[in-house]
Amino acid sequence: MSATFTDTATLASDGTVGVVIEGKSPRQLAWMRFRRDKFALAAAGVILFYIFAAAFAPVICAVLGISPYELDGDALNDFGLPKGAFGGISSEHWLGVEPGTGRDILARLLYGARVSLLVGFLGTLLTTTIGVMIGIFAGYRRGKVDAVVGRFMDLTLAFPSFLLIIALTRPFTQRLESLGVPEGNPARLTYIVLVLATFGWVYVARVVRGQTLSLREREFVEAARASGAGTGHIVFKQLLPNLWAPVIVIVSLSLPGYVATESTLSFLGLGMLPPAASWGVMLGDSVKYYRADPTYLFIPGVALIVLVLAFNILGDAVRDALDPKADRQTL
Amino acid sequence: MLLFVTRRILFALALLLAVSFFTYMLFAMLPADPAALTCGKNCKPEIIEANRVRLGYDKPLLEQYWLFIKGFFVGRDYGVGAAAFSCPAPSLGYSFSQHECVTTLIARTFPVTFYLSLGAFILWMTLGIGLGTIAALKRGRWQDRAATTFSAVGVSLPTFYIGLLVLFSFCIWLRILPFPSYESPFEDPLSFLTTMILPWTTLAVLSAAGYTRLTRNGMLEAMNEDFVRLGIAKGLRRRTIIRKYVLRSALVPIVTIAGLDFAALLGGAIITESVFSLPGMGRMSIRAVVESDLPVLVGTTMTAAVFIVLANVVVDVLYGVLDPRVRSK
Amino acid sequence: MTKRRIIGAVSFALAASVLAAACGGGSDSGGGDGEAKKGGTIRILTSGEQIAHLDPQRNYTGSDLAFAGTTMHRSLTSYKYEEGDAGSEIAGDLATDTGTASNEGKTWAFTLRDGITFEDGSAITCADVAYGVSRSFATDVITDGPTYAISYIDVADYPGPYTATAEQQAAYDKAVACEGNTITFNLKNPVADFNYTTTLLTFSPVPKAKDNGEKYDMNPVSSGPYKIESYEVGKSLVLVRNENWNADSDELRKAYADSIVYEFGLEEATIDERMIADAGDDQFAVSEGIQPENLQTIFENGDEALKARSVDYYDPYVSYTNLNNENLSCYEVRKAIYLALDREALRKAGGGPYTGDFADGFVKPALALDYAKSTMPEGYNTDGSANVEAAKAAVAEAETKCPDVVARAKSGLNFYYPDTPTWQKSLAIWQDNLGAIGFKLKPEAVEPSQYWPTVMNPETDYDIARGGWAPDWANASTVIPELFTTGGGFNLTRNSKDADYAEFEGLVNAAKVNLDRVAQGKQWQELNQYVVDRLWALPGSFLKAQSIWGSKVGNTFQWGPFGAFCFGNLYVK
Amino acid sequence: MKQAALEAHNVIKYFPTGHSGILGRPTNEVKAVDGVSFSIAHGETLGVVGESGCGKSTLARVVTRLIDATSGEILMDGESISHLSGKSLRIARRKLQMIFQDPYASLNPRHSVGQIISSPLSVQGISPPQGVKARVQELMELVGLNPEHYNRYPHEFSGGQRQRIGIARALVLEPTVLVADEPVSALDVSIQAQILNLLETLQAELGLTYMFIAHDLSVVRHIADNVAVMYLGKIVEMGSAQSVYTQPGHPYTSALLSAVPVADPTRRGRDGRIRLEGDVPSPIDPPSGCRFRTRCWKATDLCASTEPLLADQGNGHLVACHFPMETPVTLGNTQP
Amino acid sequence: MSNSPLLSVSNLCVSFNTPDGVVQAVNDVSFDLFPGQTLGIVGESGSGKSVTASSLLRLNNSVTSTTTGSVQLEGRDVLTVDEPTMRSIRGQDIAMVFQDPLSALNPYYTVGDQIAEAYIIHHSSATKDDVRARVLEMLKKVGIPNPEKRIDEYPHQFSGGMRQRIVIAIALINSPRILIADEPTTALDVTVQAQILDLMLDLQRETGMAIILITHDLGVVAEVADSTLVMYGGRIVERATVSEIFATPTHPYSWGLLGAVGSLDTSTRGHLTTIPGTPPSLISLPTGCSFHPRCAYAKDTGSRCTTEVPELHKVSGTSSSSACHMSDAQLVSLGARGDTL
Repeated sequence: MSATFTDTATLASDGTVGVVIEGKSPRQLAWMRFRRDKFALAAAGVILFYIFAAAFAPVICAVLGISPYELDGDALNDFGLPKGAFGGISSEHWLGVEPGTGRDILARLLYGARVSLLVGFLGTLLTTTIGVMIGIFAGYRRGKVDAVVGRFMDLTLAFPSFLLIIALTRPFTQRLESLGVPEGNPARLTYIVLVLATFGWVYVARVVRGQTLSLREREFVEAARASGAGTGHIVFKQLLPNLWAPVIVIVSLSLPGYVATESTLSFLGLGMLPPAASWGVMLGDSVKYYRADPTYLFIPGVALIVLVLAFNILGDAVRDALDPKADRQTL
Repeated sequence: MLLFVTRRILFALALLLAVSFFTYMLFAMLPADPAALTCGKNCKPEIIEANRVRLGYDKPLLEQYWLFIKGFFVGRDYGVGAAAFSCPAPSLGYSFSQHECVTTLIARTFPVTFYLSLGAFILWMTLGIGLGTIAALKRGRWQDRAATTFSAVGVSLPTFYIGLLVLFSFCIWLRILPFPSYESPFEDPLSFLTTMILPWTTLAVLSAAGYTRLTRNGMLEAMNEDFVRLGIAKGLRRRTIIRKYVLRSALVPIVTIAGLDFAALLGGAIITESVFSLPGMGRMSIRAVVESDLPVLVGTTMTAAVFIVLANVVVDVLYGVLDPRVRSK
Repeated sequence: MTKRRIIGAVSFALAASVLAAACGGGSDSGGGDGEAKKGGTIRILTSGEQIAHLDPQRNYTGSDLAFAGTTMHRSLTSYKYEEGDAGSEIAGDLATDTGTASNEGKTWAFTLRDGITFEDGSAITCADVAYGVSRSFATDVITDGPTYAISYIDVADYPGPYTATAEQQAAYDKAVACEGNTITFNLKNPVADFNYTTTLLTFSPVPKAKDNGEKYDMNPVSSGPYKIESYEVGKSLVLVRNENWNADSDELRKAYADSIVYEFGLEEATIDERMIADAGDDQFAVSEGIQPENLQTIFENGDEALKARSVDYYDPYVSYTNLNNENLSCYEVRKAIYLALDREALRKAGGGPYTGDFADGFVKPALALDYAKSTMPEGYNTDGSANVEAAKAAVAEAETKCPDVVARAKSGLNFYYPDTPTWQKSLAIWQDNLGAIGFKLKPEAVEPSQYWPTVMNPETDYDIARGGWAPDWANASTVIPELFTTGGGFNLTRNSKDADYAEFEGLVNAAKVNLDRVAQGKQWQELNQYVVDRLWALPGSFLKAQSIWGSKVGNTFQWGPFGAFCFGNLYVK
Repeated sequence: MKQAALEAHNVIKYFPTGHSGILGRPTNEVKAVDGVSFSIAHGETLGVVGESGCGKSTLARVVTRLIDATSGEILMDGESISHLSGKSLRIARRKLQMIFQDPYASLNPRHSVGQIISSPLSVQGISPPQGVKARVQELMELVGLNPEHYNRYPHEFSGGQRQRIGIARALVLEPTVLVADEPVSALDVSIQAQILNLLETLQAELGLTYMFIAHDLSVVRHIADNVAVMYLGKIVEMGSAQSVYTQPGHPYTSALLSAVPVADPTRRGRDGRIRLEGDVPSPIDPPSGCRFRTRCWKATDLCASTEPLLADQGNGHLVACHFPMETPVTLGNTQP
Repeated sequence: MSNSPLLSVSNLCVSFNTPDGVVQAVNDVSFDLFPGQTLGIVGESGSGKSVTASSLLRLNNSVTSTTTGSVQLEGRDVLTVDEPTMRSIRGQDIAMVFQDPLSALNPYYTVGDQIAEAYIIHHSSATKDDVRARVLEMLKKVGIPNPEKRIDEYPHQFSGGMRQRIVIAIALINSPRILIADEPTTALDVTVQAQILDLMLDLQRETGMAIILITHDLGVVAEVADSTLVMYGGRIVERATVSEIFATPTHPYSWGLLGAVGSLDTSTRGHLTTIPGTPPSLISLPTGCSFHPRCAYAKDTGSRCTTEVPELHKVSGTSSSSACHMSDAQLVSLGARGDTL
């Protein structure tokens, strides 16, 4: 064989065009496509900004001289409502103060972002990890394992999850505390994350299982088995890298959902305990001030919308970047 | 097909039995003491103990569960002497905080939840599929962006926030609608509509989002199918192709998810019912949580589970009806 | 959860002149302009899911008593349906007068009126009243109601009518005897004001044939001008006219409205907004309690019409903070906590001055005979601000006297609070204030409805728990013993191991049997000071409450004894 | 007869199917491979042809132990590998590798070429003396890839090149037997030829033994020494390529051969073309007796009642037919 | 064969805008199709043959693709007529059969409905019974056994070959004058392929329609086509009658293709000729003749092959046309040699 080959381009057998860019890994390719989407870049920027703000909340607050816990009765009138227009926005309190206590809203928003993002990220991480593991296992093993996992999923899905989450908050938080989780918010947070994962993994597992079922039929999995690979190698080395695309999409869509769930629990008084701030606590509290202090209502809502929107846009963009369908028929 | 349905139903029954067992055990492990709760404020240990015996909470857990299951089929008696009363089958227990058999309570609150869910379902399917279709047909254009952004915003906000904003906006600020005050649609249709339109909208905005996305992606997927090309090649009108070819195949998976979502709603429109003061099952169950009213909690959980499981069966069967490939298997 | 529901007992507020229990016919007064007229529907908006109890023997909170008593259940006696001081006077209701005491107050007799009927038209007999009272002995079924009948009536081991043996029933029938139209109560001890006790609906009649125990709560038989048309928990209670109610037999109830609708399960914010908006049917509505965030809108936004539809008044309650004296067995530590509190900030979190006035004890000034201004601990700032210096000094003193208690306070005090938004904010203030003197809090959030059962459980290890109390009638005998003796129904201070407790209990018992009302009042004043001096509990506020009503509702005065509307006499303008 | 490199004895593979009944137990079996025996000598190529659903791909997977046979024995160099598991199976796999049909699906899109080709080494825990990278690059060179493309990803290669990657991966463990399952059917005509030539060159250079599966008769004709024709899970004819193609004994083989379009318009409309009616029956419920009888123009009652066994027609050319085409029937010889 | 073409394609160019650049899928393609003719278009993946076919029915994505040139169908330019006219052309004048018969059928409707649908669009006045009768007739014609029963079955209940028969029934129910068959047998087994090809030829004989057969299989062309277009890199590189292209191919690419096809008759072990390299990217086609990087003769013509796109021209001495810079004589002599590479 002396022929030389030119690596320029190929046409896939179905006639769609796939172009080859020299020396790019699939990840780099996705990144290139992603970079072209300005909306997505903006969304990523917003999310990074939030993460940054949350991570450095203590530093930012120290620089601005504000604190999420410091009471400022002087900023409130006799009724406990902020003095001045727009919820007491002033040079001292950039986003105004909380009615009733006079705590700084910006500081609470920053600290609240830590809780909300923590719940979102941890919940997503745990849910996704469990879901992916079980999903891959069920999909790869098929047969009896799959059947057992399937029944278990049916059982999990048959419970009205939200009702149970609410009903079990207090007892399970106490149980966690008795198991040694630090009392108060660490236990609450642990509970929320655990319970989200308890009911959430099924949705991830279903998607991953489906993907795995089709992936495992791909010949590269057979090729690995033919070379003597065991289940561990196939699951972690062969299947897992190919599941990132669907998993990332699930993550980007479920993370905002977890942030919203935290806030709903807080609205019901089952979220973070005072004096800790979370967006949910703020949203739940602020709704009452619809008339008396609309600024307070507006700020955490907007913060949440912007974050969630950013995640959605990012999720879509990442999916598009990972899984480009070059030419869609347009009717 | 008949065999398939039978098998499916049998499995569903087994599943429900399992759910009832787990639910009962889970709630039995809660620290709340039902005997103490029925005892009221000025309660003494003797009375608590007497109550415990009277209500059967002194018995081993498994026996309690057996009584619960038995009660479902043959009814159950409560109280002693002149104050005795019974909850006829299918009994799910008796709520001492609401002074009613749980079955009666559910029978009363369920229709509200059902109408809420049904209306919201119709609205969100219309909205979701409509927007999804527009987004798919105008892929990449502003209509697409607008529809997907709307869906993202909708799905991102907590129910209570949207609900209260909508409520305040329409009932206080704009004064377009009166405050919600639930009436049965058969007694006062107008009041029913003006009360339900906001909760419907709230739930629809929340759920439509996902369906916009599903419809859009499903349609885009379907547009790539060869049979769509063949449809065009036949000389079919664009509208016909979209309806019979693209939407039809995009809708099959949507129907299944929608069925499950609808069922989930029947068991869990908790926040919406609270915000809009609807006397439905969701609000009753959250109240049961607050009051540790275990019989009601078990009852509503079981009812919700029944609908979720039932929806699973219906969806499976429906899948067969909608997709001939599944039907003949 | 409204404040009202957290606080938990029947209330009674009293003006100085009340004790002269003059009888007299009711006269229409107060609550609006124009003549009262018949017809229309009155609506009551509430966040509650139901009336706690409609069963007369189980009904025991201020507003519920006011509602059920004025519409459905007649008792032997009643407070007059009057605004102001007159409203605290009692009158015969089912009974022709306010009863006759004999045997040094150990026997009380009431004669029933003619023409009194149940909603089915059958006459109310003495036996029906006696049966009703007997039900309250069945404490396993008839829960939550007042237990005065049990503690007063001279019968032993009577388990209530459902499970009583023939002998037990016979013993009861002897203690509560019927003779024609006259019902006679034989009491264990003299009770001078037993006819105030009989205003409680415990003394309402129940037809034995219709009694179905636990379930009676949902369908009690009316003896008043209204009966239940429909009752759906979480939705509404609709009362319509009871055609068999004989107006001639009732001097109190006017029954202006054709129907009264209780709307349950509304969001608190929604209620306020509906009341402020005053649109449609809400013009005929009343609502008790205004959210703190709306007080400014209603009272100080210059909208006079709105302000005129609302009221800000002292309700019968006193709020205070219970300290677990077994854990905090050191006066200096308790004092340090009290002085460190920024009570002004706490009040702001609850809505500012509209929350109430800083209390100097546990007896409200309204109980004029029993109230005297207390001497507060040294360093107490009357303006409500914290005195951190004095508090720190107290801590320093405590370090030498009781270092282990200080150590406990520094490592964390168990702070049990009802998990409501207002309390979440209050907690933040507590933590901040105590932090200033080096004390720490371990917050324990408790589901509001579970709050009292939780803290009243002897196994709950709280250091700090909240409290609120109102007298059952105008005597501090329904306050001081209830709150601070071991026999009291609401003692959360766990003070029985305090060195001074035995002495205190002796003084209380002496006061209780003192039949000289003025001298007794003096004793209550001293006992109040006794508690303040030891800070077994920390006084909070003499509470205020606010209510609002629609522009087309008349007779909207706040009825003193209950701190609530006189619901049955509300009318549509 | 010298020791065969790869042998199969009466291999059977049934897949359970048709879940029904209340408990959903399988009620039927797909008889995908139903009693197949063959042997391949060292350095030779057995071509297996048949239409879709005849069981040839299942056979390839059973032979390579990717799926377990229901019964039957697979032997390599005379030693059974049917009952190996764990480590011994892993070691046995070094000698028996596979090339797959779809060059798009058989390479993990997330792995670089280097990773893909070296993966069997790491799985087997082998470290080649010259180093992994050098070994991989050596192989890349061998199969006609630019060794500098070590770090590239599959999507950067054309179909033919990908198939070369797949071949390199199969060779990295230095196997003696390669099972190739339709290795060129997804490729363009001009590329097919390149790959076939490469496989032939490799066989010559490395002394490999091939089991070559294809549905395209002309491809098999090109590469195989011996040919087995499968129909509904059974081998119906087997013999040297020359003999099977020029003197097909089984009516099905004849039909198959005559259905292949010939790139010669002058032979259009040639006589004696056999056109089969209908479709292949379901392997769940194959016809009784001779499985081909439902489509066979020669079938008689005998075919329905008695299953014809593979019989030697001379020169080791085996045919399973009661009425073989124009060749004398020699009875007595059953399966090899 | 009549003299006036039924369909006349000239200078057809189709390009697609993709995120990665413009893909020139079809470049300057011209050909005529006569009534009753079977035209085979041969090429490998990405040669532009399928895009050419779908352009004739305007099936390409109207947003991302640009089509120029003209496709004349009896005086109407298919590329520019309005949408209603186009709809009436589709199915009635030009019908199409796709490669994968399973995905080409809508899984949710019975095959009867799908065939009927194609008929009703163009026969709106037909009664229900008429339609059903016509569908049954069609099913019979394409060789579906037991059509009365199978008319109400769904696509998945049919085997691959039967499905392709149904697709053909859909295509032919309106008796179109042109049938475009895009790799109609690629997904089918060889024995079924033979059945389908026979069926198409039978139906052609019956109706006199013209067929454009897109395929990568020279064998299929040899079996059924009258004339052939060979496409490479979006262009036609050779046009010839079937007998000529197999006897005397006149383009180096055609030589390669023919050489690469194995034969059943003789073993070719070790002798299979190949075309080196891989097909080019349609985004960045090689300059000049797009085949030149793989062509053994490109060096012989100096730099022309790398700079100048060869015109498709008639090769003297044959009736074929070729797009190669080599002289006609060279082409003829090399082509006639058979074994050319």
